[in-house]
Amino acid sequence: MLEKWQKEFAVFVPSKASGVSQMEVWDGQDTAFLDRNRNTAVPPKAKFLPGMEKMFGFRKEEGSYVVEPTDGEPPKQLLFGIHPCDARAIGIIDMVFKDAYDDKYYLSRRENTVLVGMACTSPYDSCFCTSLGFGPADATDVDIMLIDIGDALLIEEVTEKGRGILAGAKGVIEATEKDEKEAAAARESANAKVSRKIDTAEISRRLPLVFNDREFWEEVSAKCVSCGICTFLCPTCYCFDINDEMLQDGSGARYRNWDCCSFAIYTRMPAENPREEKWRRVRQKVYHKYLFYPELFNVIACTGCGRCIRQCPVNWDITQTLSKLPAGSPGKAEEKQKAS
Amino acid sequence: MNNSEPKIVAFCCNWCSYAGADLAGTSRMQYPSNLRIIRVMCSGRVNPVFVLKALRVGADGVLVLGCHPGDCHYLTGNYHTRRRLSITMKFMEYMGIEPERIQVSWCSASEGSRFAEVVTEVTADLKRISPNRLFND
Amino acid sequence: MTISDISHRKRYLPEGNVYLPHIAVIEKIIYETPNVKTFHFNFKDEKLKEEFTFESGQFGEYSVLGIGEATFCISSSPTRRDNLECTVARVGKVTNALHRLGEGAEIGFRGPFGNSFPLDYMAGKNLVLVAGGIGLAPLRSLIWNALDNRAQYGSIDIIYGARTPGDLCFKYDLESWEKDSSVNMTTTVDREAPDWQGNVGFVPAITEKVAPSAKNAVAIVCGPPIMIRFTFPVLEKLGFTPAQMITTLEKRMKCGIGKCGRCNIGDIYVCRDGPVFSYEQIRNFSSDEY
Amino acid sequence: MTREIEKKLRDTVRELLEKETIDRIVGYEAGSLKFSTTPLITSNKADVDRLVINPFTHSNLSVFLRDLCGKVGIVAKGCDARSTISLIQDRQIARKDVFIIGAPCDGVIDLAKVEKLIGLDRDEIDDIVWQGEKAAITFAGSTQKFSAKEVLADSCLGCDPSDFKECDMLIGEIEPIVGGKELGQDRIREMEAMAPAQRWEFWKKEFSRCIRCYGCRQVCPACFCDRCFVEETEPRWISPLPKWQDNLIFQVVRMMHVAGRCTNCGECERICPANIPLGSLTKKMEEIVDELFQYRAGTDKDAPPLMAAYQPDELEDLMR
Repeated sequence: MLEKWQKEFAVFVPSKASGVSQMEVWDGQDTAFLDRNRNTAVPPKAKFLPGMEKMFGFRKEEGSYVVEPTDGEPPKQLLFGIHPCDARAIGIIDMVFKDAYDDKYYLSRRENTVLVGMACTSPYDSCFCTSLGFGPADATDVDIMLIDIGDALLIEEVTEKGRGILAGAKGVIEATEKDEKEAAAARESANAKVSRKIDTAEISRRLPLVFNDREFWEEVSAKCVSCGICTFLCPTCYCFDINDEMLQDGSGARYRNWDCCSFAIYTRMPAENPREEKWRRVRQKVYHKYLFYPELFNVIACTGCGRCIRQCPVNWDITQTLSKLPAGSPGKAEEKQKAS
Repeated sequence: MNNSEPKIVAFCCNWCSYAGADLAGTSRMQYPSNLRIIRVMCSGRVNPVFVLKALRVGADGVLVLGCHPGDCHYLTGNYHTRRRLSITMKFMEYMGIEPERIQVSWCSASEGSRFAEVVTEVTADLKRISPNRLFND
Repeated sequence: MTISDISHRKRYLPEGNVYLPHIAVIEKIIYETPNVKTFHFNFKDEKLKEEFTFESGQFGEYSVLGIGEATFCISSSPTRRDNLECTVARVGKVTNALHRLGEGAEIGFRGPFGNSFPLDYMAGKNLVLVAGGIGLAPLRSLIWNALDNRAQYGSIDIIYGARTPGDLCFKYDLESWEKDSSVNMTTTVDREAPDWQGNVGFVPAITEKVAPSAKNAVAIVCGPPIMIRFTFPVLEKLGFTPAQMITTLEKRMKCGIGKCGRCNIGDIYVCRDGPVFSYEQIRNFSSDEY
Repeated sequence: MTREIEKKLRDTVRELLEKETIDRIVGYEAGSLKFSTTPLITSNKADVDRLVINPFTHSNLSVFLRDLCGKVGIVAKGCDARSTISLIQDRQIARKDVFIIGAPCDGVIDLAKVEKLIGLDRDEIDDIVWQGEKAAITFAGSTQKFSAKEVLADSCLGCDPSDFKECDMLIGEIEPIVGGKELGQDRIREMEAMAPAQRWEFWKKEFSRCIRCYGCRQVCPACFCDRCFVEETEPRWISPLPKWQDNLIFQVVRMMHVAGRCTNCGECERICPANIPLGSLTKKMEEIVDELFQYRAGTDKDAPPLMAAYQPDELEDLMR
């Protein structure tokens, strides 16, 4: 099946070939990812919002600048073995890039991509997706979904696109009732394996109350070292920076690259910086995911993939911070609201 | 051996080696024209990133020239240069850069001939190795 | 009616790929202060030159290609269409590069972005415009806009201050507003200076002294954050309600369209939802990070 | 054994806080994941009972010292104590403001190495304990033993406990490290056996994975500049874009900036999300510094920083 798809798409699969586990072009042989299906370190968002992306080139012609848009459609790609959390995350950041102004770069890549989801059967101990409204084996924002039922893979068609790539595929047989049952069992057992929990309802209730609790934020942020690991590896973090490069001949290009709210320089202006202090940056990160994003798009910008917990140099654990939120202590926010 | 003319970026201190270069020029001494001189107030100003940036943007070699040890206009600047760039040279060799590409030497204001000599030698060194393609994609 | 009621009205919206800059030519450069220049520019593309419109308070993303992009408001008035103007203080990489450019040089422009001053809301009212330093730039667009439609507004009070007489921007405009009998103009500098005959004192203090009436008035405040923070309470004392006070906020921006993430104050993105806000809105922000 | 030491540590720290010898403590507590620890920064005596000492105390806690006010007690492994001394040499903190509590360290276990060794991720391992000189790892229902060299962090293999010279108090004994100084040099020798062009190709490949999260810089106690050279814009020394060329220059220049400060604690390598073998660079830099100047970072609080000192007649053989 992969081989068939390879003719039409650039097929990406989870791989460690480069030295770090991420989505890589399938070499046509390796199928280790089918047997050992653990989530990649670098999230698949990198295939829509690359760490570095050329926006346009420019050159000088007779003393005058000419802007050269990056031409053509991005290549058609198929991402195989996307975990539900990462697929959900793609669905979440779609909203930003569609909001108000279309982001052509992101959306064109997105349109040219087929997502083949793979149920996650061995979540990490840092995973907490079940707290965010879906399980490790649920079909979220994918085109087709695969579930390992022992001797075969059960395929769920989810979208039109998904149906399209299955058409004419050999070796696909109608699922029996037994298969369906096994899939349901697999789903259940996967759900049970996710042991970390957060209470999103309680979090949404408490967050507005503790915004100005500086003491709390200083305490929880104390051990953060302000690196960019959690955000760069977060499947729902989409912030970027824009930078120009120039060659000696006066031509050059503009690129965008990942940026991160943990860096003090991120919001620094000549006169002042609204988030110079570390606790403000940590607070921003938590609030953006759990309060501001829901206010804008009605969905929490976190899918519980656990990467930020796994990869953090100091084990700064967002679930711990969220569960430690002071309960309804009337902070300044409330007073402020009362006052107005 | 290659036939192309190497491009060399030379950081010369204001007080000795830049004056040395001047003297070499006014005395009409012959030396290769491969040099692009950048004057710094003291060789101690040269941060390793200057050297790497020069190589990054296409210099084939970098030559740092300061006053002779003990003669620094700022008394100790070149001692610090010496420590800093010794580490740079050793470390870059470990990374895989040819040792010829980063060189440090001393030259006083009165040593026009020495200046010409050093430049000639460094140019010859760099002609012996291939042009800098280290940072090509 | 408050600002938030005014939806994005029909206006020129960049089409196609909003990240692509339009090439514009710098036609004239005015030295405002040792650190500030005003650039008069026009699009190279004749069609765009014709079609482009904006409103007072909107901003653009200006690039020096190969160096980068920076955000400034458009400091000219939409009623004067000869060219566009932006006023730039030299503070960083891009602004330094801009200052190095000469007349005839080309820059990139993306925009216009953001909301604008609520002209409908201000119509028929007295305008109190309080500005400090380069903060006069967005207000200048509004002032000329109002002066060109003078009949639509009541009295116009301008209170403008800078650190020293040399730091006053738009001296040519200040002169003409001073001469204009329909404008009540007050200029001040922070400290005594040789040859300075005018007011001395910080903008909030001078505002208190001038004491513009709050009756049927709108106050628009723009300047360094510290000035804004001290001016609001003064205006409140003078009887202005938070809804009557308007400002424009400045944040580090990259994309200009609410995607790159850095200009948020709570769930507000200054580039997309602002930069013009009423004090009432700001006061209700969940964040104190404005 | 560990439990006993933990008790001693907790009692000691409690006493120090009670007597107000220190205002706050920076130590380790159990992390939220298997085999993890996390920094515990507190001035509250009640939190003291959470302090732990185990083979997973990876972080170099001295990175927090510059930001903390008052007199700070730090639970320090050998390398952390040296980093602390190095900060004192650089006048980043004052000796009187820090109370170094030396913790016994047999080396920290490198979980990435363990994962590679057994082909499982850390959360799938049941237990890791020292049994004599061997690490007993229980996974998938059975226990296997591995030598110290196989499981210890590379930076620990080259650790010389005699470099650990200054602390205010020692909890337990300094035990000789398992392994030896030369063990840590293996991969440097391997690298040097390659031709220069091959080495360059190697680093080119490694640095093409770098995502510029600056994790290495942020966890490094020696990287204390308020403004890093990569953030300079006038002039812009390197591009902020994650191109391998600029990634490489960033790291190389960072190495040079921390020469004589870096104690080879191994944090940058451990936390690198792109798995770039930075330890090979820190180790080499340590070796160069040792060879050229017979200098070991953070061994003498009264010595001037390496790059601020000089000998009138040194290194002339390296000059043209």
